[in-house]
Order: sequence, then structure tokens, then C-alpha cells
Amino acid sequence: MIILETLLQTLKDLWFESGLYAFVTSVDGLKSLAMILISFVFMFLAIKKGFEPLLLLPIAFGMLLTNIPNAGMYHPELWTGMNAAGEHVGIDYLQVMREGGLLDILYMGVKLQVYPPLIFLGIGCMTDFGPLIANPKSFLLGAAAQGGIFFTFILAGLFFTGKEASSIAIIGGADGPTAIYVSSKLLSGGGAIDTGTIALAAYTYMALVPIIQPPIMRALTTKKERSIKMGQLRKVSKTEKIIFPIAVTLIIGSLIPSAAPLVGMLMLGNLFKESGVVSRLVDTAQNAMMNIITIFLGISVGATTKADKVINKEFLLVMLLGVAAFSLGTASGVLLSKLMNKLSGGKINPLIGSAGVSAVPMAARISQKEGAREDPTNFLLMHAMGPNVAGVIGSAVAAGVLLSVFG
Amino acid sequence: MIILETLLQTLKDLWFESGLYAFVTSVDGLKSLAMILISFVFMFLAIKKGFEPLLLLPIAFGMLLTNIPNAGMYHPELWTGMNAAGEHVGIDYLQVMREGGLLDILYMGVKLQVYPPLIFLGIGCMTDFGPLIANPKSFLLGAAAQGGIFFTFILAGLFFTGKEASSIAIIGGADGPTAIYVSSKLLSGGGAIDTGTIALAAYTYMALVPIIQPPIMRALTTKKERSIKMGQLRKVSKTEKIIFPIAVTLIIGSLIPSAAPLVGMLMLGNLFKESGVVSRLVDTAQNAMMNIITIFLGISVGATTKADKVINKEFLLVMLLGVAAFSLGTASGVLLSKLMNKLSGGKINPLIGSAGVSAVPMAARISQKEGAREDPTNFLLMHAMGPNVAGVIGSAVAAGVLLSVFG
Amino acid sequence: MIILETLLQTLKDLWFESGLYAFVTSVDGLKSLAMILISFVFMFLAIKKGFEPLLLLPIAFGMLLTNIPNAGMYHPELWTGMNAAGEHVGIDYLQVMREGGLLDILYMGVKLQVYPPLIFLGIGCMTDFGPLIANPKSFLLGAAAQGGIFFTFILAGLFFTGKEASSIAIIGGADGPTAIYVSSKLLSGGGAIDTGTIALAAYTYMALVPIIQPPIMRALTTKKERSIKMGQLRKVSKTEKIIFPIAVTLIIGSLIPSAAPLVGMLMLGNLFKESGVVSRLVDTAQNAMMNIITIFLGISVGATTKADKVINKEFLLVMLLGVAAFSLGTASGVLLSKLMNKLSGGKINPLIGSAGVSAVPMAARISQKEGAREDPTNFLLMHAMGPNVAGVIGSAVAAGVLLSVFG
Amino acid sequence: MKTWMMLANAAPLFMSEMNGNEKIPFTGIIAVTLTGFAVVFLGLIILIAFVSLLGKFFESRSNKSKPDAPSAPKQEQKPAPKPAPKSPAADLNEEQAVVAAICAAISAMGDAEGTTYAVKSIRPRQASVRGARPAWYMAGLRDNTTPF
Amino acid sequence: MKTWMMLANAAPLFMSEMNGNEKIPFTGIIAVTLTGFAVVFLGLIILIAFVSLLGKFFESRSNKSKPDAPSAPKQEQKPAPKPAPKSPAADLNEEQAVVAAICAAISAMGDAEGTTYAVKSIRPRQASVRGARPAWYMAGLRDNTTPF
Amino acid sequence: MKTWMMLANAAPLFMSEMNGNEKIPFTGIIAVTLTGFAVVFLGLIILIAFVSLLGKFFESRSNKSKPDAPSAPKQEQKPAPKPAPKSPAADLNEEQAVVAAICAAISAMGDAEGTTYAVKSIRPRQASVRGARPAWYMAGLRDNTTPF
Ligand code: NA
Ligand code: NA
Ligand code: NA
Repeated sequence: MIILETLLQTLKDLWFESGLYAFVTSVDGLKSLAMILISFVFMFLAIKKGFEPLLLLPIAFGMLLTNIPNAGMYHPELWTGMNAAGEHVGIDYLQVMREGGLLDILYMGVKLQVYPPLIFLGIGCMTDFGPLIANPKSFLLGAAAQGGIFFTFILAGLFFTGKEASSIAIIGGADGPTAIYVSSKLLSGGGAIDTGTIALAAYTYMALVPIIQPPIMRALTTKKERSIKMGQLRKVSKTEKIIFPIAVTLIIGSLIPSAAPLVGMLMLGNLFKESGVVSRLVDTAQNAMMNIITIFLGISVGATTKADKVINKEFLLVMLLGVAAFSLGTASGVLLSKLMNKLSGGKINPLIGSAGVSAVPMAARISQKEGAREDPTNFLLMHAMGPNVAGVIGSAVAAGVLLSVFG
Repeated sequence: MIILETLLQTLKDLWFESGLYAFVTSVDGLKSLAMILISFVFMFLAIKKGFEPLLLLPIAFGMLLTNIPNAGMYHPELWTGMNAAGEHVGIDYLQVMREGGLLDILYMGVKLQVYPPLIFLGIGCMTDFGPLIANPKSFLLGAAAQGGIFFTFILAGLFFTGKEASSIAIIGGADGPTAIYVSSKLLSGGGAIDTGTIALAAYTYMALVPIIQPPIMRALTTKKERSIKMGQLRKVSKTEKIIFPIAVTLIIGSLIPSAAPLVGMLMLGNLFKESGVVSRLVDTAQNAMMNIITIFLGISVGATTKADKVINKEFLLVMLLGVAAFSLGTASGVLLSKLMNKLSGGKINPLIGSAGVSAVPMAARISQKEGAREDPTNFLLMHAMGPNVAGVIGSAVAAGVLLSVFG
Repeated sequence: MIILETLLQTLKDLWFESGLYAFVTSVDGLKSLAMILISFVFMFLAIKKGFEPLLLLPIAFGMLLTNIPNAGMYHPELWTGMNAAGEHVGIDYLQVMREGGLLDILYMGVKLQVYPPLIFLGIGCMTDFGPLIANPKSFLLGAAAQGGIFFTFILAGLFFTGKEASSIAIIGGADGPTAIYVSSKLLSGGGAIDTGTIALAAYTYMALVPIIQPPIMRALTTKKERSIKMGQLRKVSKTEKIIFPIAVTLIIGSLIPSAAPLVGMLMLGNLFKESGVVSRLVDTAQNAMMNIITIFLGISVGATTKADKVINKEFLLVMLLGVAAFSLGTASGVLLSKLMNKLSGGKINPLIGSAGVSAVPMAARISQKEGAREDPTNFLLMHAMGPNVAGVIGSAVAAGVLLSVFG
Repeated sequence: MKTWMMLANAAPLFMSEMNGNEKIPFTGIIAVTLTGFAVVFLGLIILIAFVSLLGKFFESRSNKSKPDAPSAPKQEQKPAPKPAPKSPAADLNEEQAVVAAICAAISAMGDAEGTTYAVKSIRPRQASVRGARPAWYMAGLRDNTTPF
Repeated sequence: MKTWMMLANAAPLFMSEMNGNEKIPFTGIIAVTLTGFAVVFLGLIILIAFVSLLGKFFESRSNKSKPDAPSAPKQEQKPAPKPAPKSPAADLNEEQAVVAAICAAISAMGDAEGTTYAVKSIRPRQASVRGARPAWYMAGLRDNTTPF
Repeated sequence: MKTWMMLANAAPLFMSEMNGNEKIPFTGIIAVTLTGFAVVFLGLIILIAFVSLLGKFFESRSNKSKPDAPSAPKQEQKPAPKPAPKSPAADLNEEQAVVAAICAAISAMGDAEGTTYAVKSIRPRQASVRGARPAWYMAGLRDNTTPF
């Protein structure tokens, strides 16, 4: 009798505490349910449409987990860096460890700014800077395409605070880890947008690069320009490839120190690869290590997308600004390459300028594809790889500027 | 002269501080020596008898290391969460980092509740829920076998506190990471049993499943029942396999949030696998990541088995209750499958019920073997895999209930 | 107008804050530049000369990163364990997490004493103690070669404090992780030398073993001694190989507890390997896990080599004492093996004594090579592997002594 | 029976009072047990309902599409024909492995012909790095560089 | 225009005052944008200068050494002859892979005879490490789930 | 000699007083050195004793069992016959590799037939895991230990 009563009472308690109850009885619950539906959309895009699944799938799953009411796997209040009185005192990692859920613990690697540089280490192991070394002018296109960041900053600055505008602008870098690095540093989760919002926009548009770029490229170039064939690149010696990452680290690190962690790790990975003497480390850095960190990064960044961070007009604005960022970056790159083509007397195909946004290697592929569309015997890929990898360095420098101003 | 004197003095000091001295001069030393002998037994079982060596070997080695007097690799006093006055204040992770030994640092991943969900991520990558989706009634058997947990809870509740009884009962889940997840949360190391005790019992009996289950299965079934042949399972589409982990996460996570970390990570791993778009992550999650965590988990959980946690009557009681747990789980599963067989008009072979305890995939193989013993043409393996993987989910839900009541 | 002014002002600020400005305007900047040039030397040695590239390349890159002015990737002041008043209060890991750069975060694994034992775990997975078990007298040579540590301690003690002298002496162990383990524990970074200094010396001389050892070996032995052929080693059973790591852990751990983390993990790895039942773990421990930790260890240890730690007379002294350490260790080993040869009636080739310094397996190869130089049919490799692996255990014990006296 | 009555009076309270650090009364033990069973069965029965509905939906869709396009769904679902009933799991998995291996080989050839290029220059390289690394490697390669 | 003047007066201050937690005036936005562009172009132009110089240095050195020793530098730089201009990267790398495989085989033999020690052997061997993996991959999968 | 005497008086104290943050007197240096040597030799001599006893135990056991069952122990210990004395390790291990490979193949076949499930299958398969490995394992071993 008493047992049955207790049982019923307990079940009732469980029901009232359950997410199912929350879903149907509160506005927050309904918002969470909406967020979960949105996470399904991103899962669909990742799995069926192949939208950057390595990141978007874990992010979307983190989004699902964080929006299950009461699941307690992520606690945004631990990350504001404010005490009860609302004063800024810095994140209390001891509290995070005591009270945090699984995704809070994994998110530590984001807030400690560890994951993105380590992913850059792995990317460095897989990147060939040869085409850039062979044609260093490509750096200019990698710089121009950062217009995607800075022009977006102007637009975003009209609606958002400096830190938020920087986080949104960096989407234009078309570089996931850089965007997460900057936004996780600048955003405390107290405002309307958080790291997860930025990451969702960045990876979505990165997947959409093949749709966003071509119309812009065609609109800004003439048929004649698109048909320009470029000569073969010179062979780059192994020694140059070894000196390159060291020099870039030193030069960029000295010029803009806040870019050093990203650029430094990218270049360390590349040095590992080009040195040829530590293939054990190259293998692990680009496989096991990078994959582990990708998982941790994805689900914990996804966890920052609680309903109140996404179901608001700011999210729409971010998505709009994000597509603007990619478009402006593409346009900036193409326009500078048009100018360079003029100055060089018609030797540079302006299609390679769009590759400067990074989004390695997709953007370079699109340059190649658009070129081959005009003339199937036109091989632009290697020429586009130069601006493409230069864009990664350019974005990191731009990130450094934003961090040094607002960080 | 003076040098020789100092040397002798120092050697004398070293001798008095050494474990060798401690072994032979104090009761605690003798107990430690006994514990080390017990660790040898578990090493023998792991190496020569093949008892779950992946976990039992590291656990047994952690047991050896922690019981070497003065080695200081693990400090139980850091983990009680009490201050000097005996008040509960939570674990001071800063102190752990300052004063902890190697195994304390590695144990952080256990206490932060990180290792078990990540191991579940890897397991999810290796699990095929197809047989369960093809025959969803298998869920009932996976639920029934949790009788191993709850009936043991009744027995353990007679001797132990609520938290201890829960930790012991969860052994009946036949699921190592779940048992460690629950017990590391509920046990502070202040009492007579600790996580290591639970893990030792869980993995030992998991290895003994082929000895524990068959007699119970035979006793509870008739020859006729054991000879029942089951039809072939329907083919499950890829889309169903993709929707399944998402739905399970949402449903179970909403119903019983405290089960969300375990179930969520298991299902994320499975989604990775079934999506087919992130094979890099699948590879790393089920190999490098899971192996690293298995090592860290094993030796640090083993480290909690200091002599005072094992050489006591409670340890014996835990081992007894553990075998009871496995037996009760097996019996519950078999009995419900007998009932289901009756209701279905003889279409269900009750041997598959025992597989509901989880212990994947051993328990399912035993169902197969027992079936083939009656009739060599009887193939129950795929039918037993359904309850088998349902048992993993069932145990995680049961763990969630215990954590929500006592956590 | 105003915008241009602001722009110019900002650029001016950036310039004054940049490393380029620091390089050319301050003594510290020039020192940093010098350090960067030194890092290039080590990179050259690692890449072109093959000097232990797995460690020296990351260390040298860490050296580059840490000496870029204002890059803020490593903060030595976080690691002194002193408060503002100069009192010793222990490292504030919460502050490290709040204020640390990337290399500070990675350095936590060094200061928490986690990386070296885990690298030993991987090494244990790759080590074959068979030759040592077959000829246990080899242990004596592994002990004698620790003369490299203790005789160097006498020399270093004349110039340095006890903690510094110990850190320098341990270079003579010819064992990188052991040297980093000891020096990261004893050195707080407040003095003239730090862990990075020790690591640089240790790995440099380890790479130079083929140049340092042979002249000493030839000088201390006669042609006749070098031509001694040694009988074949007995076959060692699998059971002996399994018992060995367990017994060594217990005996050494009991005798000198402060050596337990290093010896314990080395032996756990070896037990994994010899048990033959956990090949998954063996694979990961010696590949993915060890490589990840090698990267983290290398760059963060390299980060401790700020200019003020290297451009001083102490660094030169450390380098001098380092070569003395390797030479003394070699000589001690050879001399004891000469004595053992006398006592055994000419059955022991003294060339195997030098292998006792560890530097596995290079030192053993050199014994082989020197033997084959006198008589091409002389195969000493397996006989030298015994002292070689004994030297690893010997160094760990010596490290334990130094840590127990000064730790 | 008296003890029982006493427990009964305490019961509505004790579930919220239980901190788990002391022994719990027998009523509490039973209540936890029953609650546990109820929640486990409840959860898994909801899953049964969902999975059954899902299965019915897909079966009906698959039946509908069969007459129209008898071969298309076969490709979608794994094409493994199961000839013998013995050890279906092993067979199925070995077949899948073979299929995967063939797919990998075919896609590798496709790559070699350079019809769809782009990053292929990157990937072939990594293919050679990893050399023999298995079935999944070839397939996964393209996506792997993309997201970063 | 008045707003503009007001901003102008504030301008020298606001860059140091900006904490980023509030909206910034339009002048500030533009200043940050220009600064950003300037720094990015400055940085990458320095890199252009450096890399160009580096390239010239190596080309001149390579030209100088060519008449003297026509074959030696070829070995130093990758020996790949590029016959067709299409997808040069792929060609190059496949050849490297073959070279590596052969080297590995040779050096493995060499080791067995105990003649060639030293550093070189590292990489080829790791190639073989990966070569072996798929074999166990399939086989090990089933058992791997056991212990958990 | 006076300094020495002074040190002598301090000696019993200084070992416990040494915090290592200052220079230590010469007596202390020597004492630490001697202590260190003593402990290292002591530790390793204990190991010699243990390992020697262990070896004797196993040799005697192996000798005892030989006359009774001449073929059984051969299987237990590795069956490698050693024809030539040159590079015994390599020979031995290569034979083991072959044996392992064959075992793996056989056990894999056994599995395919579905005859032996259960616990046994765990180890054979892991053997096969290793079976694939020895090729690179031997080769890689030497280099991998080098840097540490
Ligand atoms: Na970019
Ligand atoms: Na279970
Ligand atoms: Na040594």
C-alpha cells in the first residue's frame, strides 16, 4: 500500500522532472523542442547532404544533448566568468570541475584555447605550401579575401557589440578552428550569441561554398578572363619547404603575437611533415589526435547552442551576415586578382582569387572547376592552392588583429 | 668517516621508509602484502584465464601500485570531498593537482565522469543495433534482465547504505563502464567499499558469464523450449539505423536525464558509425581514444583498491552479491522470455532472454551455444543480439534511476 | 581624417607592441633573437643531422615560440609556485588555466608529472627484457653506468644548488623522460636553469652517443678484450617474461617509492606486451598515445627555454657537465665490465659495459659495432641489450634517490 | 506489522530525505526497486513503440516503392543475398567487407582517371601515406580535409 | 556632420577604451577595419618578400650547381620526372610512395643483415606499420566489444 | 681540515635539512653520491637474485619435464630450432611470426565455420592482431625506442 503510494509519488516526481513534461508545459520547453528539431536539420545536412559532417554532425548532436531539458550535460552559467554579483572575475575552473557535466568538462578545451591550435597542428601536417612558395604573390589574394572578415565587421558593428561583431566577422575567414578560437575567447555566453552559433554558421557556409562562390565569380569576371591559362609552377625544393613554416611562425608571430598560437601550430605541423624525420608524429597528429579533438570540440561547441542562443533574431542576423561574409570574401579575392591580372598583363586568371577565402581545399576546387567550365584543358588547381592556403594564414592574422583589439 | 656515517644513516632512513620494512613490521604492511597477492590472482586470471584482460590487467596492476607502501601514487584522502573538520565541501581539484600522484591525476577522469561516457562512445561505434530494430520486442528482455540490478538492490540494501547498495546492485547490469560511472559518483572512498571493488566484481563476473549463465538457463527452460527455432530477422534499412540512435537519445534523455551522458555518448558513437560520413572519427573513437581511456581508467580505478577497501568482510559480501546479481539478471531475462514465448504461441526461444544482461557479445554467444547444444542447426545469435544490446540501454536507464535517487 | 589618424595610431601601437620592435630595441629582444637562432641550430641538428628528431624538433620549435616577444604562449611566472610576496605556496593551477597560454596548458602535463611516466608506458610496450632475464648479471653494468649520474652530481654540486645539481646529474642517465621527470619536479624556473635546458642537453648528447662513446670504450679496453666472444644467451620462457615486470615493480617500488611512477609504468607497458592478451592497448600505448604525449611534452618543455635560461654561463656549464655525464657513465660501465671479465675468467667482453648508460638501443648498437670492428664475426648486440635495458631501470632508481633526497 | 506501519507513516517523506549515506528502510528499498523497474520498462516500452512505428513506416514505404523500382532499393539497403541460414552474422559481415573493399577499389580507380578532380591531388597523396590502410580510408579521405 | 565631429574628438581615446562589450562608434568600426586590412596586407607582404628572396636564393644556387653536378641535386630534390602536365602532384606522390616502399624493403633486408643502422630506416618502417593494420581490423572488431 | 670538522658536526643534521635550494657542503655531496650508488646497486642486486632464482626455477622445471614428455614442452616453449648462431634473435622472431601468421589463418578459418565461439576465440584473434604486426614490429622497435 505504502509502497505503491511511494512508487506512484516517485513516478510522478520523475514525470514532472522529465524533459517530456518540460517540452509540453513551458515556453522554454517548446523552445528546446524547436532547437532539437533544428539539430535534426543540421544532422540531415551533415549526413544526407554531406555538409562538413566531421564537425557538423558532432555539433548537431551536442545541440541535441544540450537542449534536452534537465539533462545537465552543459551549464552555460559556469562559463560567464561572473560571480553572483555580476562582476567579471574570470572562469572558475574548480567550480566547472565540481559542478560541470560531461560537455562542460569537454568544453574546457575550447575555453582554454587548446583544441583549435591542436587541430591546426593536424591540418599543418596535411597542408602543402609548395604552390604558395612557388608563387608568393598568392599571399596578396589570401590577404584580399579577408575582406570577407573586415567588410562584415562593418555590417555587424551596426547591430552588435565589438566582441560580437568580431566573432561574426571571423566567419568570413572560412576557417572553422579560427572562428571557434576567436569566438570562444570573445564571447562569454552571457549575450545573445555564443561560440556554437558562430560555428554553425561557419561550417554551414563552408559546406555551401560550391553554391555561394560560382555566381559571384562569374558575375565579376569576363569570359576572356576566366579562360586565361597560367603557366606551370616552378618546383620548390625541400629546403624551402622546411624553411617556410619556420619563417612564417617567426614573422607572423613577431608582427601580431595574438595570432601566434594558431599560426605557430599550423606551421609546426607543416614542419613535422616537411622535415620528413618525424613521420610517427605526423601520422598521429593528423589522425588520432585530430580526430579525438574534433569529437570533443564538436560536441562541446554544439552544447553552447541552448535555445536562447539560437531562437532569437540575432541568430538569423548571424546567418545573414555569415553568407554576406563568404560572399564579400569571394568578391574581394576575385577583384584583387582581376587587378593583378591587369597589372601583370593578362597572366593571372581572376578565378583563383576566390580561393583566398581558405575553406581548404574546396574553394580551390571551385576555381579549378569554374576554369575548366570555360575551357576543359585549363588547370587552375595548383594555382588556386596558393591563395587557398595563404587564406588560412591571412585569416589567422585577421583573427590576431581582432583579438588584440577586443580580446 | 663522517661521510660513511651519513651514508649509513641515510641507508637506514631509506630502509625504514621503504615498503619492504613496512611489509614486515606493521599490520597495514601485511595487509598491503596480502592485497598485492590478490592483485597477482587477478593478473593470473586476466593473462592465463583470459578474464576480460583489457580492463582486469590494468586494474590489477593499479591494485599492485596502490598497495606498495609509501609509493604515493594514489591518495584516497584527496577524494573524500571532506575538509579537515569532516564537512562535505566537494573535491578540491586544485589540491589533487598539487599533491596528487600519477594515479590521482589519472583518476580525475573517473571522478569528473568523463571516461565511462567516452568508452561508451567507442562501444557505440562498434555496436550494431540492427537486430534490436528488426525485433523491438527484444527491449522487453533487455528491461527484464535489469532484475539483476534491482533484486540485488533489495539484498544489498539489507547490509549497506543507499549509495553503496546502488553501487553494488549496478554490478548486475553486466556493464563495466556503467558500473564505474555509477559507483564513482556515489562512493567517496570514505566507506568500506570503493569504485575499484565494484569494478573488480563487475569484470570478474563478466568474464565468468559463460560459467554462471548456462546452468541457470538450463534449469529454467525445458528441452522443448530450448529447441525452438526462430525465423529470420527482417532487413533493417540504413535510414532506420540512423534514426534509431537519435531517437533513443531524445527519448531516454528526456525521460531520465541522469542517464543522458551514458546513453547519449553510446548513441553518438552509433550515429557516427551508421551515418557512414565520419569514418575517421569512428576509427579513432573505437581504437586510439578508447584504448587510451581504457588504460587510464583501468589503472586509476585499480588504484582505489587500497588494502582497507578489500581485506574486509564487505568485499566478500560484494563478491557474493555480484554473483547473485548476474544470476538474478539471467533468471529474470529467461523468465520473461518464457512468458513471451507462451504469449506468442511458441515462437520465442527463451534462451535469448539471458542475453538481456548485456555483457555484449558474450551473453548472446552463450544463448547461441546453448541453443546449438540442443539442436546444432539452431542459430539464435542474431536473435540474442537484440536483447543483448537492449540490455546496455536498459542498464544505463537503471543507472539513471539510481543516480537520480541517490546522486 | 580622424579615421586615418586612428589607423596610424593603431598601427604605431601595433608596431611598438610587436616582436619586431622588441628584437631591435632592447637587450632582452636581442637575447630573444639569439635564442631563436639557437633554436634554428637545434632544428638543423634534428632535421639534417638526425639528432633525436622526435623530441628535439618539438623542443626546438617550442624554443622558437617561447622566445617570440609578447607572444604570450608560455608564462614562466605562473610556474614558480611563489606568491607575490615571494613565499612558496605551490603552483596555482587555477591561475594557470585562467592566464596561461597554449604552452602553459600543455606544460601542465609536465608539472603534474604525467607525461614522462606515460612515455615510459609506451617504451615498456616496445622493450624486450629477455636478454636481461637471460643474463641477470647485466644489472650490475646497468648500475655501474649510473656513475654518469653520481660522479656528475659531485662536479655539479660544486657550482649549483642541490636541486640543480641533481637535475644536471640526471642527464647522465641518458634517458630523456627520466631527466624531464626529475628536473620538472626539482626546478621551479626561478633559477638560472630550467627543464628545457636539461632536456636540450640530454637529447643532444643522446644523439651524440655514437661519437662520445667509442673513443672512451677503445681507450679503456685492450684489443684482446674487445675480441672476446660471448656464448649464446639461454632461451627465456614466456612466463619468466611475464613475472619479470611484476617483480621489478614490486621490488623497486618497495625499495625506493619515488621511482615507482617511472618504473611502474615502464613495467606495466612491458607486462601488456608480454602478456599477449591486450594487444589493442599495446598498439595504442606505443603509437597514438606516446606520439601525442611526445608532441605535447616536446613543445612545452621547449617553451621553458626563455632567453634568460639559456644565454648565461650556466647553460654552457650544463652542456659541459652533460658531456662529462655521458662520458663518466660510459667509463663506469666499461670499467665494471672489465672487472667482471677478470673475475669471470675472460668470458665477458667489456664493450658491453658502455651500453649500461641506457640510450636504448643506440648504446647497445655501438657495443655491437665496436665489437664487430675488431672481429666481424663477433655478435655482441644481444649481450649489450641486457645492460642497456638494465640502465633504464638503474637510471629510474637513481632518479628516485635524488627525488627522495631533494624532492 | 508495527515496524511496517511506522515505515508507512515515514514513507511520503523518506524518498526526498534519503541522502544515501545511511541504510534505508525496507519500504524505501522496495519503492526504489519498483520505481526502477517501472522506469526501465516504461522507457524501453516507449522505445518499442517508436521503433515499431518506424519499422512499419519504412516497410510500407519500401513495399510501395518495390513495384515501381525493384532494383533501386536493393542498392540502398545492402545488397547482400543470404543463401544459407547458418551463421548469418558472419556471412553478412564478410560480404559487407568484400563489398566495401570493392567499392574502395572502384572509387580508387575512378580517382586515378582524374575525371572528378579537385583535391584529389591531396588525397591520393594521403592514400599513399597510409598505403594499405583499409576500406574506410579511401572513402573517408575526401571529406576529411574539407571541414577545417 | 555633428555626430561625426563628436566622434572625431573621441577618436584618439576610444581604441584604448573599447572593451568590446558595447557597440562601438562608426569611426571605430572603420578604424578597426582599416587597421585589420593594413596589418593583414603588411604581414603577408613581408612574407612575399621573404619567400621571393628565398626562392631566388635557391634558384640561383640550383642553377649554379647544375653545370657542376647534374645528377646530385636531382636526388636531393625529389627525383620525379614530370612527363605530362596533368595532375602533377598525384604522379609525383605515387612515385614517392613506390620509392618509399622499395626503400623500406631494402632497408628491412639491410637490417636483417645488421649492416645499416641509423635514422633513415624510421620512415619506411612506419609505412609498413600501417600496411599491416587492416588485417587485424576486421578480425579484432568483434572481440573488442567484449570487455565493456 | 677545520672546515671538514665543522661539516662533520653538521653532518647528521644536514641530510634532513637539505632543501636543495642552496648549495650543499662537499660532505653532503659525497654522502648523496655514495647513498645513490648504494641504493642503485642494492636494488639491482636484489633483482639479480630474484631473476636468477626465477631462471633456475624455470630451467629446473623445464629439465624435469623433458624426460617425461619430450614433445609437449616444445610446444609450450617456442618451438624454434636454432641452426646458426648468427643473429639468433632475428631468426627466432621471424619463425615466431610465421607460426603466428599460420595460427591466425587457421583460427580465422575455424571461426568462419562457426564451430568455436566462446571465450577461447578471444585470444587467437588477438594473436592474429599481433600476427599481422611482427613484420613492422621488429623493424620499428629499434628506432622507436631511440629518442627517449
Ligand atoms: Na581564410
Ligand atoms: Na545490462
Ligand atoms: Na640510464
